[in-house]
Amino acid sequence: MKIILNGEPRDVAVQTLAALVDDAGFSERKIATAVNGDFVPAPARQDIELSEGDRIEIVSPMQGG
Amino acid sequence: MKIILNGEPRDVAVQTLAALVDDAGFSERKIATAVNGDFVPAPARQDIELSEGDRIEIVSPMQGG
Amino acid sequence: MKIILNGEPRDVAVQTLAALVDDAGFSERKIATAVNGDFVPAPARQDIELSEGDRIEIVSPMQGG
Amino acid sequence: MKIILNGEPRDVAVQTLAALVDDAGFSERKIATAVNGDFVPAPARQDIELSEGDRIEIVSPMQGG
Amino acid sequence: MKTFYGVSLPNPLMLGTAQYPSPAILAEAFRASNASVATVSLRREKGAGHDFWRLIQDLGVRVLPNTAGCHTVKEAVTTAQMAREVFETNWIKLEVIGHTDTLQPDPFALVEAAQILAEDGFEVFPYTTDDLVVAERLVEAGCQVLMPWGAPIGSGLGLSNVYALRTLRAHFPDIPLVIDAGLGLPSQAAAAMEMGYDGILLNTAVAKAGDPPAMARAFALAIEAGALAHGADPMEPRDMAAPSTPVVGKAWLA
Amino acid sequence: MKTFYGVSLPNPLMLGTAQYPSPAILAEAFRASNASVATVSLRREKGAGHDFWRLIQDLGVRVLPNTAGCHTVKEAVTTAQMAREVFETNWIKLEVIGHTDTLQPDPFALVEAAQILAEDGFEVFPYTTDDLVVAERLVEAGCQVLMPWGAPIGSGLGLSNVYALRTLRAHFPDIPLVIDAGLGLPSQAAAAMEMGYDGILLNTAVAKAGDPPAMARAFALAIEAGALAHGADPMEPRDMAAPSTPVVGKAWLA
Amino acid sequence: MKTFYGVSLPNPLMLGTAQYPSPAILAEAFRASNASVATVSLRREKGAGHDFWRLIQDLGVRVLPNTAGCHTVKEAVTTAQMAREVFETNWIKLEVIGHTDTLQPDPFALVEAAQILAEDGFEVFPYTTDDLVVAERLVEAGCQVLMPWGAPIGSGLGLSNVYALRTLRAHFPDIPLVIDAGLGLPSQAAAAMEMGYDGILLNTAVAKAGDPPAMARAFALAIEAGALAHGADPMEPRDMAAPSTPVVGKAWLA
Amino acid sequence: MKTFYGVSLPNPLMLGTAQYPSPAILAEAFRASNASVATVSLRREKGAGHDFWRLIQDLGVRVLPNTAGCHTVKEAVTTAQMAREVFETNWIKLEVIGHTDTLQPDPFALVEAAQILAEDGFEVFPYTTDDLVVAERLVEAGCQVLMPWGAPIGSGLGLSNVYALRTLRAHFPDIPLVIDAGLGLPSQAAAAMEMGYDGILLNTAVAKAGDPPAMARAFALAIEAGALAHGADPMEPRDMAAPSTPVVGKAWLA
Repeated sequence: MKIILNGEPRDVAVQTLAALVDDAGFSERKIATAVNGDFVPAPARQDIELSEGDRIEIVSPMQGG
Repeated sequence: MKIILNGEPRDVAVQTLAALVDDAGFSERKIATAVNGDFVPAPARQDIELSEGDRIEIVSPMQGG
Repeated sequence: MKIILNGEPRDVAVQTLAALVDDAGFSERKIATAVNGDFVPAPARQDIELSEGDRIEIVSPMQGG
Repeated sequence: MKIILNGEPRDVAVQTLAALVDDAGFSERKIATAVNGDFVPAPARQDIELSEGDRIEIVSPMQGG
Repeated sequence: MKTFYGVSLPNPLMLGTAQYPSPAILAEAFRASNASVATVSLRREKGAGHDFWRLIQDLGVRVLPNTAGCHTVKEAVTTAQMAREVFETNWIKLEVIGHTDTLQPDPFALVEAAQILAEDGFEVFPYTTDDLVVAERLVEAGCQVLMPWGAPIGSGLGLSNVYALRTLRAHFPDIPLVIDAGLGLPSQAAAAMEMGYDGILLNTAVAKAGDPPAMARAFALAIEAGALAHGADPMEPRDMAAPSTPVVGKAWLA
Repeated sequence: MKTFYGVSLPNPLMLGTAQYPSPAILAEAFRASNASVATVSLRREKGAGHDFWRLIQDLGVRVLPNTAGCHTVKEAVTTAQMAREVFETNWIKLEVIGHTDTLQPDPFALVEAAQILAEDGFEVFPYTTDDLVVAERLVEAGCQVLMPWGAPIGSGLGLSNVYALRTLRAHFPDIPLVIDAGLGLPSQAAAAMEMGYDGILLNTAVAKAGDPPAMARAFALAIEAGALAHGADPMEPRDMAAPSTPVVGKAWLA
Repeated sequence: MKTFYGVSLPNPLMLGTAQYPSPAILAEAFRASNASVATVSLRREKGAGHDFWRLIQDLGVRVLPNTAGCHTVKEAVTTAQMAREVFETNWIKLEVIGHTDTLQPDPFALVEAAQILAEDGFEVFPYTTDDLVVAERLVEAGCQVLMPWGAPIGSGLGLSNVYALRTLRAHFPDIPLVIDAGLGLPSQAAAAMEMGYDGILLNTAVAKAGDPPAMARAFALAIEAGALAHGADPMEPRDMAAPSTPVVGKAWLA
Repeated sequence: MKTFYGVSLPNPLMLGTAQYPSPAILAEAFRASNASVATVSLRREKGAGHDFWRLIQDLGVRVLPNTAGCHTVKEAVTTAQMAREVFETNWIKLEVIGHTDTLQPDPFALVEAAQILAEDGFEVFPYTTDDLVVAERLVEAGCQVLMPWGAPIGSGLGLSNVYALRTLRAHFPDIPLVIDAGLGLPSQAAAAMEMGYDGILLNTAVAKAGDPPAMARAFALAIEAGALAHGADPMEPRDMAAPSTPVVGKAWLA
């Protein structure tokens, strides 16, 4: 299934957002997620089924002013 | 019937806004009218029936910055 | 002999500036002296003969900005 | 005789400042003169004998702010 | 030269009509300054309206009615509608006051009212702040003129935020920009025009001067001066001095 | 109105004659501005002097010769003497430069030269700083006009020290004060006149503008505006706003 | 002393974490200044997030996540929600950019987003303009802190509109006010604190200085100085001079 | 770091000793600020001199006697000679007042007196204007420190002519420059130090504050801040904004 992860097209096998985070190796990381512009809290990730063309954002702490 | 004309309570016999303007002697004057905060164009004044407690404003040109 | 000490007329019996300083009870004080607008160093005071009308200034430390 | 006219060395035959002004073709011009830094009024030019090394300045109106 | 809703004004000075010592002095101030626009208001008729209107008509200038004192969208819109009928013009100086101490515009109500009036066929002259984003909203709402304040109405403080005013000018090269309110001295009006502003709206600084006609004329001259200077491509300021009189050819008089 | 050594000038603008793109543009700048005084200098005759002098005479204005570029009392005095003979006027704009980077006056040499020249019958227009004590010395030396700088010559920075310029004005109510040098924009000239100054002497800001005649006229208008405003008793600026349009009689449209 | 949503900060300096030459220098800047708050952001995870977070935690300061770069209400709200989860704080520095050139806030979107976030339990630190009416709306929306800009982000221009900033202070005596963005020098921060401001938020001026830790400390000292001065009841400035050294008792030495 | 006649001061703040509510508060102000120099004067002995001197000695700071109130060269020279004997120091703050309203220095008498005193072995700290040429004369006369005023003594107006003060700094890179008089707020002192000045001399702004010790400390901190900033190579201000938070990696949340 084709999705867009952090702005880049990806072909993924996983079904849920949680699985995607695992798959991307971020499960241990300090991150937050959004799907198609909506925030998805960590506990809810496993209930989110990915669909073709979803825009997934996985963000982490960065410098800021 | 009791109305409020330009902020002052008035007891009037007239039925319409047009009649009130006449009655107040403003018919020849350069004025505009509003009833309860809504603009009433000159032509429409005769169709406006006054009711108890109406707030009538009759305004004319004045200094401005 | 009449002199002016710190702006006030004084009638003094002493002959020298040193004596005047003593007489005024300033000998132990932290002061400096001038006669008729000229500085007189401490050691020289005893050699300075006072004359009628001399303007003597005896100054000491004061607040300053 | 060698002089300096307006900053440039000149070898001249004339004796007086007046003659120099003529010689330079300035007699009709709106000019003023100085010799060795001192102003020489027009009438006095004929009385000024030039000497070896004199610094002559002949100036005229120019733009100014 | 830019036009105000298709009208080109012979003189970029817009002058208020309030607070003058007398109607005669008001009229004289307009004559002395050749102001091209007079701002007026609507107030409860007490009999004086007629004569005042005659006076204004005799000035032979364009009339720009205002919504002064309105604090809500509804008040401003109704006032604008009444003004259009009385003054027979689509021009409206839209004021929606957001704060009584500063008499500053309420950006939110201002944009909303501007939208309603523009859709209703008004030609809106919004009295606004120097905020670039608010200005963009007003243009989107249909305003073809912007009137940022220089400082609070009647304060005479001049141009409080030159940086913001420059920014506005840079972002709206084609929209007529008028400094409305806050000026106290002609030099401030000249400075605004030197920055490329297209007009100045004044009242208190003229009406409250000791000699209103003289002050009105002073502002008119300063505005013309500033506009001329803006068009004449001024020199760049620089930190070092540079002689004006030529150095070459200086006599050696040591 | 104050006079300059007994001469009242129809226009408080004094204009320099250097750095213009062409003699024609110089002449046009004078016509456009009605400047009443032209500053000129003396330089080594190379043939151009005659035509330039003809040009200046055709302007029909008063001539104010300067001692530009002089760094010593002697240079300045000799130059002044030559200028008096050539230009047939007792007026002299006395410049004694104290520093090459700022072209600022040397207060010491300036006062000394002013004294010598005043005793010799000159009518001295001293180019000075905004220093009050130096100004007093110049007046004691016989100067009946003072010309403090606004900023370094040719910098276009405007009025660097408004406080000092105000102080000068306050202490010399009866002496004509002219801002000489440093202005870049008409609004700065207007501000000086609003402070009560009696004239403005300019060169670079006009000559180096893209359109010198337009800029000359802009300065002339701004100067007139500032003078008018000064005489018209301006309002006092205040921190709080105050409505210009009357509040009484406002309709209740809630 | 005012609190920020119930938290009293030991030091009124809030420091950004971006643009430093190195993480070590960033850490040193915090140590040197004792800044009490660090602003941070969220960006797409590329692996660096973890180490950066460790670094910030080691600073031992409060974290204030921002919504930098968001141009819409939705972007800002979603970013705030993600930030709350990652940084485990209800604090959010709410930025909704209205214009790319000035990076100024969009007052309309800002108020809307502030309302949504406040209702959702966030403690909003809004990056806003110096507009009084917008400030009132933010307070009505639930903001208990206001952060007006001094000048555009990263410009280093200082306090562009001192008048407006004073007005804000006067109208919100009990709300903590923080100058956010635009400062370039410590003297500007001191001036803001002298006006009674409660804090300063900085980044570029420190990170882009030649010596960021020294500049960070300089700002911290200036902020402390300004706060002390505000509390110490400064003298009123006056136009006339007044001798500090007593005149009485001066010797007569003529 | 520059020395003052070979003496390096631990703290660039020089504090006056006049106008305090009480001697105790004076002492507290010195303790709170760690000022390194105390200015003092000489007045006709009326008995108070001894205790005052004891108080000053207990401060454990360097003493800088002044010639305050002197209007002539002779008065100033005699006062300096008396001061050297009483205070046992070659340091003298040379004031020769040129005008009673502004208390500004008399440049002519100042240079003359400086020359006499320098030749007599004094180490002269001249209270001067911001005039570059006068400053050069003072250096030629033997002054190895310059103390230009910021504004008139006791006015609290701050730095009236930043341009001139920058020029002085640029022309005397190796001479210690101290702002003497006219400051009212710490931010002004910080700004002077940011320009590269080497010290600040104050009295009224501290002594007349509601809380002199707090204000003294505020100035000391601001001075340290300004000096640090000057050494830390500040960013250049710019007209356009620039994001501090990185743009790259921002999530797409539309």
